[in-house]
Amino acid sequence: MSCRKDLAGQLAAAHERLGGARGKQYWRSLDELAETPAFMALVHNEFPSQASIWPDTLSRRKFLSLMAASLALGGIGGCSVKPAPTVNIVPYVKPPREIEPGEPLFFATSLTHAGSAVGVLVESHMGRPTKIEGNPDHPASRGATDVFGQAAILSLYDPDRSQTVAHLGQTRTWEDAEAALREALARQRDKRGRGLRILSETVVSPTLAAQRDELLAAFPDAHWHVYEPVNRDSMYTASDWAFGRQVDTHYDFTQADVVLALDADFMMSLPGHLRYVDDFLSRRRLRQHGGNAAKATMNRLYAVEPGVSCTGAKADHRLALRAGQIESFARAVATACGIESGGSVIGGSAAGNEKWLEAVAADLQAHRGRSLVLAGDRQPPAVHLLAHAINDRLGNVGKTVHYTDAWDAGRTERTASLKELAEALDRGDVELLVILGGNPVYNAPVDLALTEKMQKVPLRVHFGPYDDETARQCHWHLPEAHFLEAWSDARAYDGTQSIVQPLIEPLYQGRSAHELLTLLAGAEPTPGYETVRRRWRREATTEQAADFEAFWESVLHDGLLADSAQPRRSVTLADNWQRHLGAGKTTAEPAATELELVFEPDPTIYDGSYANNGWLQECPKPLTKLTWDNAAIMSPSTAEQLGLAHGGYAHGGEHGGYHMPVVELRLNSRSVRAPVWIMPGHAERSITVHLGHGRQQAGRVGGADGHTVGFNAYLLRTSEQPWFAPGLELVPTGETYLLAGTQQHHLMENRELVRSATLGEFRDHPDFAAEPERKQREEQTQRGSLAIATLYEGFNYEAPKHKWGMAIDLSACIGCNACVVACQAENNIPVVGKEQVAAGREMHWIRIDRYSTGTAEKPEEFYFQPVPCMHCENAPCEYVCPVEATVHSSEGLNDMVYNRCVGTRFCSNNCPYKVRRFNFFHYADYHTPTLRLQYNPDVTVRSRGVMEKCSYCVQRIRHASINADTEGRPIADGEILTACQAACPATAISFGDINDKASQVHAWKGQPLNYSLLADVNTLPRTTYLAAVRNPNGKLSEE
Amino acid sequence: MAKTLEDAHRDLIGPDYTPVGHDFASITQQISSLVLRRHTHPGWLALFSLGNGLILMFGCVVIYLLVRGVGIWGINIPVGWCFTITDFVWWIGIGHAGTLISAFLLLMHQKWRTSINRIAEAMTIFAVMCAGMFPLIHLGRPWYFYWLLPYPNTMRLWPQFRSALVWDVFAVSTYFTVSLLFWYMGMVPDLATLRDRATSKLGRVVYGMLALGWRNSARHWHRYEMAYLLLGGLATPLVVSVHSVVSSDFAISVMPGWHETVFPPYFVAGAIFSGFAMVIALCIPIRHFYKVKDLITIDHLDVMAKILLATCFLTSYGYLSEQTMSWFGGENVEGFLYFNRLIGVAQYAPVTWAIVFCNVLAPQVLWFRRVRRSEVMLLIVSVIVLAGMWMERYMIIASSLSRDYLPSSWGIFRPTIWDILTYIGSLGVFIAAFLLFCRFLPIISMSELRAMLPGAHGREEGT
Amino acid sequence: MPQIFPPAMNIISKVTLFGSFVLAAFILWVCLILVRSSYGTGTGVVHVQPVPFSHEHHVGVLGIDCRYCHTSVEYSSFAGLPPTKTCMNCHSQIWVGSNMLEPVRESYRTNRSLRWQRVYSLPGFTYFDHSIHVHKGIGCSTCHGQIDQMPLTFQVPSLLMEWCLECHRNPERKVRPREEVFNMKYKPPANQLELGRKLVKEYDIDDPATITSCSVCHR
Amino acid sequence: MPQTALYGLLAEFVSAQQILDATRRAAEAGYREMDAYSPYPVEGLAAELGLRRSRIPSVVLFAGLIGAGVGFLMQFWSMAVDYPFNVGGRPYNSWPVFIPITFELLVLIASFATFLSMLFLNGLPHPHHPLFNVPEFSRASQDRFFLCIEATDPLFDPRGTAEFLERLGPHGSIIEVPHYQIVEAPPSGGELVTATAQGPKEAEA
Repeated sequence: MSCRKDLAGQLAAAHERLGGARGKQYWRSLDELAETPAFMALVHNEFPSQASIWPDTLSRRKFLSLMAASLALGGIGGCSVKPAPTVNIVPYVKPPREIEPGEPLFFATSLTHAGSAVGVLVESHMGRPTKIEGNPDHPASRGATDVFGQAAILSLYDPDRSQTVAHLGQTRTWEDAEAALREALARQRDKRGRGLRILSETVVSPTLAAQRDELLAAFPDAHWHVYEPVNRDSMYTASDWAFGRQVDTHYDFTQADVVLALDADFMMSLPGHLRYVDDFLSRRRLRQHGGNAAKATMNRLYAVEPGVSCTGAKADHRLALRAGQIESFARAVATACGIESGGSVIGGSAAGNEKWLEAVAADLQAHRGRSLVLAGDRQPPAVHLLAHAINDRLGNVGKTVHYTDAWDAGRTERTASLKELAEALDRGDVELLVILGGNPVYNAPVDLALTEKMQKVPLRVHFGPYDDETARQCHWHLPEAHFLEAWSDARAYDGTQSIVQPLIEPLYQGRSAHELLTLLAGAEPTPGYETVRRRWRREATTEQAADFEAFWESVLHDGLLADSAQPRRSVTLADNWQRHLGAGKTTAEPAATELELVFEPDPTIYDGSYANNGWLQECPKPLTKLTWDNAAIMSPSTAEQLGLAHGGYAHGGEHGGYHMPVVELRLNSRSVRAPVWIMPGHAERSITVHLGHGRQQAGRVGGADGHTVGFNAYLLRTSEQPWFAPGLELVPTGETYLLAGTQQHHLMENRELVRSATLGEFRDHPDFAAEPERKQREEQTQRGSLAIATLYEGFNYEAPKHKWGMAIDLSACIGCNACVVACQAENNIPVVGKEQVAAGREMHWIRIDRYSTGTAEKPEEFYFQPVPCMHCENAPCEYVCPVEATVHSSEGLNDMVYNRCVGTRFCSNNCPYKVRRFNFFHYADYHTPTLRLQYNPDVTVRSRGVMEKCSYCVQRIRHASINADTEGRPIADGEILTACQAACPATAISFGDINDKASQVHAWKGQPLNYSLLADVNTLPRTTYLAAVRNPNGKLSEE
Repeated sequence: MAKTLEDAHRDLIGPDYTPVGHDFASITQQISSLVLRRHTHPGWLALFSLGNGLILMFGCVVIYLLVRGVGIWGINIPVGWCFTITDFVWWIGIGHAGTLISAFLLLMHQKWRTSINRIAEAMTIFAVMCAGMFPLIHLGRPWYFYWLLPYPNTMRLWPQFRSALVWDVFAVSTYFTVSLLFWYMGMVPDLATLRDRATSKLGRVVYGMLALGWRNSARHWHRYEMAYLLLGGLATPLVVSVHSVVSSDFAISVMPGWHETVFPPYFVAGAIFSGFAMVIALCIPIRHFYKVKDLITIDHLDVMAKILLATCFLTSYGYLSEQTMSWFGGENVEGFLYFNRLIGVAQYAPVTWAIVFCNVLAPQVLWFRRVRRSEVMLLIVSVIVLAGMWMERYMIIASSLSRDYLPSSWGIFRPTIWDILTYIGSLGVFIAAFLLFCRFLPIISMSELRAMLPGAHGREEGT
Repeated sequence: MPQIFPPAMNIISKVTLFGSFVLAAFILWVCLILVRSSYGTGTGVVHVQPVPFSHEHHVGVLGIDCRYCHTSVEYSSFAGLPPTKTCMNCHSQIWVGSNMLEPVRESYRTNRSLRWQRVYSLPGFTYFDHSIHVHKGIGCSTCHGQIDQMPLTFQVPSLLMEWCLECHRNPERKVRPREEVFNMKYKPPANQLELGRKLVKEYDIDDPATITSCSVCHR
Repeated sequence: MPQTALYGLLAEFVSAQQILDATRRAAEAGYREMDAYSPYPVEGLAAELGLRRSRIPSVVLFAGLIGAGVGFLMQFWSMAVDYPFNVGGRPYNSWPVFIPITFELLVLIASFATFLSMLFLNGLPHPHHPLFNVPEFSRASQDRFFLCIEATDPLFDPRGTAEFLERLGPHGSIIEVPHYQIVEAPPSGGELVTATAQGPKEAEA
């Protein structure tokens, strides 16, 4: 769009100014700029002016200078002590349209994760993208985002992204690369591309798919392989077996009363999970029943899984089975549902769960057509097949389960495709290998020995965002542009066509895949914009084409093409489907004694592609609360048996560092060393490891030149057993390794922190949550105790216009951490690194506490409790501050004034919720120019020795109230969304004006479920919680 | 062994704090010569350079602190305070004995204060000096400390007077000033003596300046005594208030293990406890090296030991009441904390039991007269008590914070080398300062001793 | 010979002893004055600008409205600084030859921005919003002084927090009718307080307690 | 030798009892402008000199009240009047928490008042004084007691007063205290010379 074009011009000019230098040089010159005396003085200024907070150099005025094409860090003088500072201020030469200085703009685009697109809105401050929100109109988002979406903005500014074309490590230009490629392609064209192989990740972009087909048309004998380490092979195999065609399975949780998840973490990992969470919870939100508890209904979720996933943690009943046992469990369910599936009992170590099984089967059958069985991508095809069969038998198909033609059908078998390539490489008949994205050298199945085989290829080209392990194995490395820098399009999980539009000119030399493909196709390199637009024009229906410009603008505005989802297709179960359950096609039940190794994509850095993202590395894993590492995760009793136990998980568990024993994991003659982590609730004799760690060439954050983060679990992963494997040997090494976790203690020590009840109990006593306080008050009045007496009269918050408050629904929270990262992005929260986290100094303003009931050895239920600042009306932090650095605003905000803080830390000591965070060191990054571009100009960047904490996103409150005021209208409810609230896929957070009787937060706080955390400390928190309610099966719960 | 004549005499007429076998001249001679003698004892030099070495190290630590930030210490969230505040409370506590001895015992007309009050007051001054440093450096950015002082700034902001930290600023600075006045005022007549006996020009000028032209006029003595008494009267409640204020750094909070009404008396008792331990620990070597056993007699040590024992019980009562309250209070969080203190092996239980040994059990040996009159034993006991009281403050601060309301944020404190060096450095400051005092000022009040001699106030003619 | 000091010492010593208190007070007073001086605040300092732009000429003489250049002052926190294009609107016709304006033309030619020296610079932790002040009837001249009479622009108020508070504590003293906001000639009427109270009510300006809350300006 | 050169006559005594008796008899003899000097406060000596109870206590009380008042008002004004903040829901005037500082300031101001008023009333600091011209007098801060009848006393008469002092049985002879130190002995200044000459001898004795 025009404004961006103008900015493009500006930045182009910037590059000009830097002596036409780009890439590495460009960076050198930036560093030089960063070494200007003013800057150094500032960075090392130990005695700055009013406060040692660096005046946020990325504020509006600061950014002007940047946009105006000067990267000389103007305005830095703003912090010299005396005399009064002089600051540069730099206007545009020609004002770009649409940009209103100081006011943020939002653009709709989409980001691709795990093979499908999620629509997002990107906040741009004068051409500088700073924050990603979900796109409410997008079916895969509905306004929500996950940690990956929130953290994507950081990777845009990642200084470690590859900045230049490189040949054998030497800096080159695109022209050189083009020349080399043309020459090689010319040779291939003669032999119809026999020697040409292309390896890409899942092709999500229709335009790219079209370009692919054109390319293959031009080179008939060339091959295009697709590989991703985290793939859905077994699902597609199963759909082949079941229906004789490749279909995508979609679930409609809004229609399901009973859900059985077979190792399927649909809340966190399935494509479309954001949507699924919303749908699933739409059947559980008791708050929508208002006071009428008697009528309250909920769906019921059964989960069977080896490790503890968010889905399992939210389940009403969770059964911990080893991954290898789940198939036989599925068979048993099928049999119980009257399906001839062979093997009607749960064998081996799963014995003793018959009661559970019967209850589930009964419940499923009692809800024919309103039940749902899902199989996880980690499970073998047989389990998916059984799931299809059960859904079919229960008449769920077409009601809770829908099928669509697989997007890009026929190209879905990832591992097989890579195998082919490996063989071709081995045969040596590959002459030109182009790797489009992905990092196969790092994450390909180890048994394929891809790296060695690659060496036989005379010309290897890698196109990707990072100069990573794969790039190091290729002759040419071509930098790929970030999705916020390039034009493209993508398909959502349901096939909805979404647009990907850039918000900023590429910071480095990156180009988009589209541009590269035009090059491969031999055409003159055309801008991605043209390619994408051309295809959309081609695909446009007649009425769209009639006024294409308008159509195009609307697509850009919405970020998607409405109703472009794949059409549903009715499929019938092949009558001979059972034969696929025969021997060979199924996994053998692991022997009771042997250990099982289970692979899992990392909850925060996924398959390793996010390894260089500090926010994600430091984001605690939802259940283990580990940061900066992966580990061999096992249950307490398994650890006990292996002699690896430590008391940390149960009593006196510390948040911070823990020295854990290191073991060697041996699986068919391969081995890695891994620290142990103990996770109550994990299946016995089963050990989960997260993929994606141990990167060698990720970057300064994720591991490079010798230092790695965690261990590389891919080294044990084969194409035969991609997800779990029995026969694991575990050898203690006697060493220990420091792991940094933000929470270890699992139990609540019978303090009513998370208050919970079953649906039944809730129906009988809707106000159970307030019970403890009521009892206390009664006792006090009986004893005539003075506990309520005070010398002081309270403040009146009804008088001021607003009374800000927050309510958090614990029934809804799935513990996904989206709020944590969103807050980090919004509020310029620094990354402190593993050592500091281990020292108990992480900086997250909102954290998600994870508790379990029962015993640590045998936990029953898991609960998540997001804890931001409570903004207490009787704030204990305030009256102990000697300098009024934290006081109450008249609207009830617990203000934190960084520039007044002298750092006594008394407030944090006296905070019962421990939500305050302290800059023990100089955490904020003032050195890396690109990272400073990411900072939110409306939030002060805190410096050393200053306390900070959740502010209820006061910058958003101020912005909204000023806008409302200037427009002479009241602030509408929902006009202010805090960052955490906006990101939450579960809509578990509500924020607003409690004085506004019509506001959502007022309604929530009116719920009988509403209670205050640590109410007996009489802090009168403004953040309250809605108690968690579960819907267990009576048959199972009575024992 | 055969009793010395002195012992026999004491057995007959009970403890006697008057300097035996002295007259005006000899007292003057003995004490002032300690200051006025030309040569300096090598032992003094050795100790002094040790102190300065520690100060040097302390300086380096502080500079590193200012450059890097408070992160160099082991503190974290939840334990935002630890060693520095522990040291602060410990030093302040030690400071209390001095003023108490001089002021409170003055009001009580206790004779035995006379020989030791000067030493005790000096100790107070230096202890409070050391204490005062810690709140400053624990900020990590001490150059903002002045924001805690009320002055008309351009932000129109004032200190937040509800915060116990601001109370500290006023309490500690007042305490320091008043102690200093008291100490100096008590010293003026002795300074006059030194002025008159000094042989070097420099000595005469310096002591002359400090003596303010004191000439022992009866009219001056008249007002002087009144003023001294009044200062004592003001200082006594001050002592009590200061540690009560310090204790409210914790008592006004809502943290389990901090939020306790017993704290003020409990802290004051502990303060006197550690203070007397320090006085004893200082008196014993001084008796030796300065050969003033006849002025600071064994009876002085004996009576101080008795006070040590008494305050030991006050302190123990504090421990007891804390535990009982936590058990019978029925406060879940509180109860957990105290139980955890006793059994949390991975955390603070070892410290707890060490405290019980040092502060409750060890002093019990003072029941025995033989122990009270044995310098070695006394020295050992008082050092144990000093260590114990440091650990007590450490325990109160660290363990309470590490086990507060939300189990999710529990975390223990692990000291770093910098924590320890900071503490040791402050010891250096104290040692050096105290040695300077011993060398250049009269360590025992001559004028007051004179007043205690037989016939000092007439009668007993013809001795 | 015991007598150590000359008679004069009696006076000297007394004076030093009792005078030290006075001295301390005096030093404090000097510091307080210094931080408020123009040395500390930069008040009245004229910065060297790439082009000696005269508000006196453009506003005072030519009577150009503030909003012609500071376009976003009414709806953005940032008043806006005129892009070179705005200058060239006129200066492509008039004064085309003047050397004084060469930097402007050069900027326009080369597409490189003019680098002005900021005159009013607040510390970064202070968030000021023009739109709301303009909207609530605070005139330009209230903070920027008689800028229409400034050949070269300089900072008029101290920009110290105490200065902000003067107005935030009693807005009625400074608020003026909205239509007068951009009027440089505006003089507060005799009944300013009375008018002020009326306008405060009319413009719905929050009570002092609210607009002196920290988070209003510091985030 | 002019009268003005004489500050007073000084008699030296060795015991507290002697100085007490001497002072009493001098007072009975009607001398008022006199002062006794002792190396420590001798009980009753002030009474013999007819000193009234000192005014210091009232000064201190007054100062203390000032301190407390200033202390409380400072806190009240800054917390409740000048920039009232809602701090943890506490009222602007949270008087109970203002008490500690009020008390501390009471003590601080009162203590200063005590010390300074003592100095002021005693006319200290006063490093130069005629008495310091007398070598013997240096023992006033060590082991000797002195009675000095000053020249300004109406009954003072150099010869008569000297004789009167002699009758009190001083240790050694009566010493004339000159206003100004005589550096070298004038030809006809017998007394003074002896006075200064005696000094060392006495000291050695």
